[in-house]
Amino acid sequence: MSPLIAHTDPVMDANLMNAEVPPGAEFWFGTDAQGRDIYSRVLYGARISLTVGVLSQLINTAIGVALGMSAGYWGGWWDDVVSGLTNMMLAIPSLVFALAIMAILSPGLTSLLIALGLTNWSYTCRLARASTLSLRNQGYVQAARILGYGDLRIMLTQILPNILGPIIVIGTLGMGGAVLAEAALSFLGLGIRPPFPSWGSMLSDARDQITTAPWISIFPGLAIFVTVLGLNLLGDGLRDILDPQARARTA
Amino acid sequence: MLSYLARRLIQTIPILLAVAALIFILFSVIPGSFASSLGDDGKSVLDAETMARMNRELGLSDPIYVRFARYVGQLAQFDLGVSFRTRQPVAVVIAERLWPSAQLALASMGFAIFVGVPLGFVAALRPGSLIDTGSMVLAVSGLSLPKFWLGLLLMYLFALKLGWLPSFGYGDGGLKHLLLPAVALGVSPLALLARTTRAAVLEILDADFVRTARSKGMSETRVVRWHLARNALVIVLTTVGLQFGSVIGQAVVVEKLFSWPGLGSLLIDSVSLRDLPVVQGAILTIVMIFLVINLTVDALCAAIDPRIKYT
Amino acid sequence: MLRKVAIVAALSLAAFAAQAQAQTPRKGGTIRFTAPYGSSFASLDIHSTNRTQDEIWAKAIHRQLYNWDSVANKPVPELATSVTASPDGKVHTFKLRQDAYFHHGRQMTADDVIYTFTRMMSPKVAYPGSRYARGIKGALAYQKGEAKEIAGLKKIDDFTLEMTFDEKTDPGFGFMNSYLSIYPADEAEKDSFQSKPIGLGPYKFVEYVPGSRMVGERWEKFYKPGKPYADRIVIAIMGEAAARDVAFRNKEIDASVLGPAQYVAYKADAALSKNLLEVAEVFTRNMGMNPTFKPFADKRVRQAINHAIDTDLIIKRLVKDKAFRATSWLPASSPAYDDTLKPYAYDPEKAKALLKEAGYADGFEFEWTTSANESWGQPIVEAVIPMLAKVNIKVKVKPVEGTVLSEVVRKGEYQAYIWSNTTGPDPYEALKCFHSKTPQSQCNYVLYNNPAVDKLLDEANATDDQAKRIGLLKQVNKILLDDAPVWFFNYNKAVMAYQPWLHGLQANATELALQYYEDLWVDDSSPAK
Amino acid sequence: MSEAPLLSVENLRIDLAIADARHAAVKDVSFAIGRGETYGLVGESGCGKSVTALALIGLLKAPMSVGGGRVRLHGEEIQALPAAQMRKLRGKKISMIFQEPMTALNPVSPVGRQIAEMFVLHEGATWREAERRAVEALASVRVPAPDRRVKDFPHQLSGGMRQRVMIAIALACNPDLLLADEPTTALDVTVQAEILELIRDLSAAKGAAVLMISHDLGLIANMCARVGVMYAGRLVEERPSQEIFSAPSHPYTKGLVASLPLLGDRAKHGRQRLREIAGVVPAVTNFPAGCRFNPRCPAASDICLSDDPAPTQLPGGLVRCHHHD
Repeated sequence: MSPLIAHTDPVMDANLMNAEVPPGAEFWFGTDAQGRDIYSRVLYGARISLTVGVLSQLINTAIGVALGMSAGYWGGWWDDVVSGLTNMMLAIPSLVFALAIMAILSPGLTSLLIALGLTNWSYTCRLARASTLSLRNQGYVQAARILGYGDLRIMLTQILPNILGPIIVIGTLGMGGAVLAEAALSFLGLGIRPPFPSWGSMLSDARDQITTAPWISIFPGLAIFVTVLGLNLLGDGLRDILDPQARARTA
Repeated sequence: MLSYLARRLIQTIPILLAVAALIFILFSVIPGSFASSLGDDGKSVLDAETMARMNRELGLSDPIYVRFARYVGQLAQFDLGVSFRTRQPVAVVIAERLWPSAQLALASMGFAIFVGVPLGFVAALRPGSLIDTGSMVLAVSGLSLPKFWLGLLLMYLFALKLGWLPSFGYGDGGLKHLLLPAVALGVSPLALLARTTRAAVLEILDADFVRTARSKGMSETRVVRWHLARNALVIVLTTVGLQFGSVIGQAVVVEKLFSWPGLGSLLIDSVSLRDLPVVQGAILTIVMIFLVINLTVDALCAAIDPRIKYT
Repeated sequence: MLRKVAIVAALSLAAFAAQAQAQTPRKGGTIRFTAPYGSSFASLDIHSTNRTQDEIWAKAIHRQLYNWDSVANKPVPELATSVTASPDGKVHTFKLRQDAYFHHGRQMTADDVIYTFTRMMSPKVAYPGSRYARGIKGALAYQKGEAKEIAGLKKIDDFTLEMTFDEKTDPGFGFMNSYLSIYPADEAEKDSFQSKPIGLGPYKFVEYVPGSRMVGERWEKFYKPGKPYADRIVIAIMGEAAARDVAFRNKEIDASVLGPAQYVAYKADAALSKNLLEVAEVFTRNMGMNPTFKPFADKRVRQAINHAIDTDLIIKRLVKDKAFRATSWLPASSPAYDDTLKPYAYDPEKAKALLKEAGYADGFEFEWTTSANESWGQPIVEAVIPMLAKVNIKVKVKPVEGTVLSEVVRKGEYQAYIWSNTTGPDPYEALKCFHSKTPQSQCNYVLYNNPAVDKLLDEANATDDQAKRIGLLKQVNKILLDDAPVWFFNYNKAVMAYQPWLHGLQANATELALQYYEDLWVDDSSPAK
Repeated sequence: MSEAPLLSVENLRIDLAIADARHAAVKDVSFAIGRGETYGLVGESGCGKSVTALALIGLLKAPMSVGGGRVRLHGEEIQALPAAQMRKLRGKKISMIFQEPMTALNPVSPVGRQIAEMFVLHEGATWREAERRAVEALASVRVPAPDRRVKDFPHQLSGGMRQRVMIAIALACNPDLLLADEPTTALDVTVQAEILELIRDLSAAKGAAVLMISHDLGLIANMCARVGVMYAGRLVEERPSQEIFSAPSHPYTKGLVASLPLLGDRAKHGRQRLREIAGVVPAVTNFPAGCRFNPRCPAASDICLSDDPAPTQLPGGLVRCHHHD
């Protein structure tokens, strides 16, 4: 979509003679220090920032649900192991963890997905485990067990659909977090592979021009704000739709 | 109670060991070394021979399993090793950062709690009101502004434009220097706390016992004071614990920006200088603090909510 | 153009000196300096770190045998009153100062100097300074444990020291480095020394808040009478340029090193522009090209790259004129700088022709390793990418941290890198990096190998005739330009903004952030107590 | 009835606001309760019984609200009282017992304190005095060792004990009217009888009238002098309890009665749900035209599908049916 609505190429259409042009008719959002159209870069940046946000959060959710649900369902030593892992991941400063992974794998989209996708699943895991625990002894789950369903089938068909609501909410909130984490990594020099733009890297690149050319940072900043706001509202909306209690309240 | 605490403390040992192993492996395969960092500004020059000697001296030329065995051996004796760069014991290097870190964490969490929790309360009691919407927007701003960005804005506003506060530094460790970094760091836990509190209060407002309280002829303020606050506190405390623990690790960017002498900036500097013993020690310390804080929170919750038992 | 800039710089320096003379330095007050290269000091044991960031504090606390004279542009004896060299240049006799006192009150003697150089060669610890101490006769034997002391260090009397080197040596360039500071023999072995350094410098260590600041107070027995002027010095650690900008505008710091973005802003500001100190430093920013990567083995390709990049445009628009166009390896401030050299003209057509000749008409792709540095890192690479794309050369960027950059470059694990390299003050040392015998891990990062250059360098090293030496080095510099082992980007222009009440700054070409604290003073308009 | 009844409800209407539409969840409900009388309200879940009780005590929450009608207590209208005055009535004049004694009590507050609050709120007692009286109140609901139990938290008590605490709270300030919303539904069969007995005895002793709400017709029959039957937000029949069992008039009541095990068999069979009437109560948004019971009514005719029946006076009561007996 971006190539269609963007004016110019966000990387190659750099014209240093047009550096730091304020917003106007030709450049709607102005240009950056390299003379690149910020409007185009914000559009392209959306692709990377949203990919990072959505995909890394999907990975987190998958890991968190798989670990949390199995731990809650099976209990025992596996539960202990997962709880330990969860506590560990909660406790390790995730930014430093991500930084180390980025340094090892060297910056880029895949590395970002790994760095951010492997480090933020603990909340989801905790939630999935707690919800599974409360469902494990429900009648319909026990009925399924009596019917001879396999553990995996029970988890996937009986438990998963019933714990998904709050997990999706956490997931949407985490997407905003991932967009910001990418910005922080860019600030520390290990974000997305330049020269391709992400909102975070645009923002961190522009920090020295905050007084001389504020528009360079305002627009990616606004993009992040609107996105996180949207994701939060989406999360709230999903909670209202998916939370059985909230549904009962309105019915 | 005591045996519960003791058991919980013992449970942290495998976690600490796992963290130690994970960090050790990560920072063993990471490219770059302390010696190469001594020539990284393009100005200073470290000659090849000294570099090689330095790697030998620091034990970096040994195979990874030898180094790991040595490291675990040290840990078993509660020895975090010696910093590559200052050649002081890691424990000493970390100790001098603890108090500033604690100050920053306490101040930012204090700010988050004393603003976020009441905000969440008010928003929940008047859902859909201006305050509710306002606090939601504020919360989202807090969650969507990168910290370095927010820090810079605060500096411009409160130091440069208004001249109320110094823009950077530790000063004598007083409130004046603490305020701006604490706010920059506290805004995102504030946002989370406000949202969690709001959700918790809304849920409790729907609880049967609140209806009971009302059926007794209680005014809304008394309902909140006598029945709601304590119940909400449990949920809020758990969030506070999780945030408190992670705020120390998240302080990296803010400490760098404000020249604050905390663990975060120590950690990030040690990462960029590849001072591995300090990196490992600092992370272990942060993890330990996190675990202890959460243990404390659990104990507090148990004290507040009689349903929670020490199991 | 370069000449003009040099003249302007000289003029501003002259004006500066005039201003300094016009006023009598005030005694007292606090100097609030900044350390801009990172968010902490590496160590309080200056022997163990050679980072510029640490030299900034060391200049307040410590002193070395030599110091850089920023006016004469050469190293001069500092802790010695005289240095006499034997005719073969191997034996140097130091007459030491008799008025230098360590901060714990004891007078410095030859024993302290011997202790310092012996420590440098410690068999157990690898110190960066061993690079220069290694040349002392018997130093290596001591390091290997074959001798109990270094044979080449001989104490004649308390204030006379004889130092014998294995080869002809001019020790000044090496011994002026802060990481060869003279330590008090009786204190330096104590554990407390690691946290409370004791030196000979103008300021006495008071406190260090790690990651935040170092504070020193006037050392009353400093060996220069009447100096230092200020009562206290506070060196704030401020790695973030944007934060430094706020602090400076808010008058919380007295001096700030500026990056390109701020340089423009400060120049445009009526008040701030009055107090800018600019100096051409001795660093050359360049893109190294690895000859083991096939296209870069061809000189025509390397030249094509130099032609394809509009270097002047990048310097003007992106670096905001905070640099001088590089015309070869040696910078404008170097004594062997050749102002007749013409840089590669921006000529994409010629670049295409050269590429075609070399067999790369359709271009090629290479991986460019870069740090995030704003002046010689990622932003520059981003500006170059579209320019190279116009001659069909594609670039894949590999961003790394500083320490990784320095590692991969030394190991040769790169196709191209962009870095800033010290190219002074000694032009021979700078050019020796292109001697084929210099290993890649040392500083021949681009594996340069040209017998003609080797020969010229050997000759330059052998001669005692300074003029001849300079002439030979100029030839090397010219060959390098033609061979284009790197993309010659720019020579750094360092800019420091200072508050109107701060006086006595010097245009130190080796590194502007390294100031002579004993000469600095603040007048009473300073808001600091 | 020459004297004004303790409580009279006239044409009560309760609205449910969904989007912009207002649906009458409860409509045209009228009944009266005399002093000390025990009145039963019966019907399946979703009939509007609990909502009616909540409306009486003024605790309807959005999207529910009182849409019309009058509620009089001691002859004075209370349905439109300002919040502050309504609050003074609650607990003091009208109090309520809820279905789930576990969730109806604050889990993090000792039960003694939750009782004591009543004395502090309505009688201006000091906390110390209130705590002392809480022990008495607990004793009066036959909780053993009340001086120790007051310090217990709800989760430390059994379901029956908790409901006793609820009763102690509700009757603490000698209210004129006690609303008991399915007070025994969540309890074990064995304690149900005890709790009912307790409610009956104490309310009699304190002279409180009781509005007993239940889906269990058998329970109502034992407790109440008069019974109202609700269906889909309407009071479809109101009779003295003897009559309603011997000669139910409305087809719905008939169904309820038919589904009961014989009186006296209750103890043997335990509680019975009203499963035997085919179909379910329609949703508020989906009430049928005409008589609301018509989809499930065995006697439904054309008029039932088109016309909403008006109430018909019967000896000692009324019925709302085109085809009543």
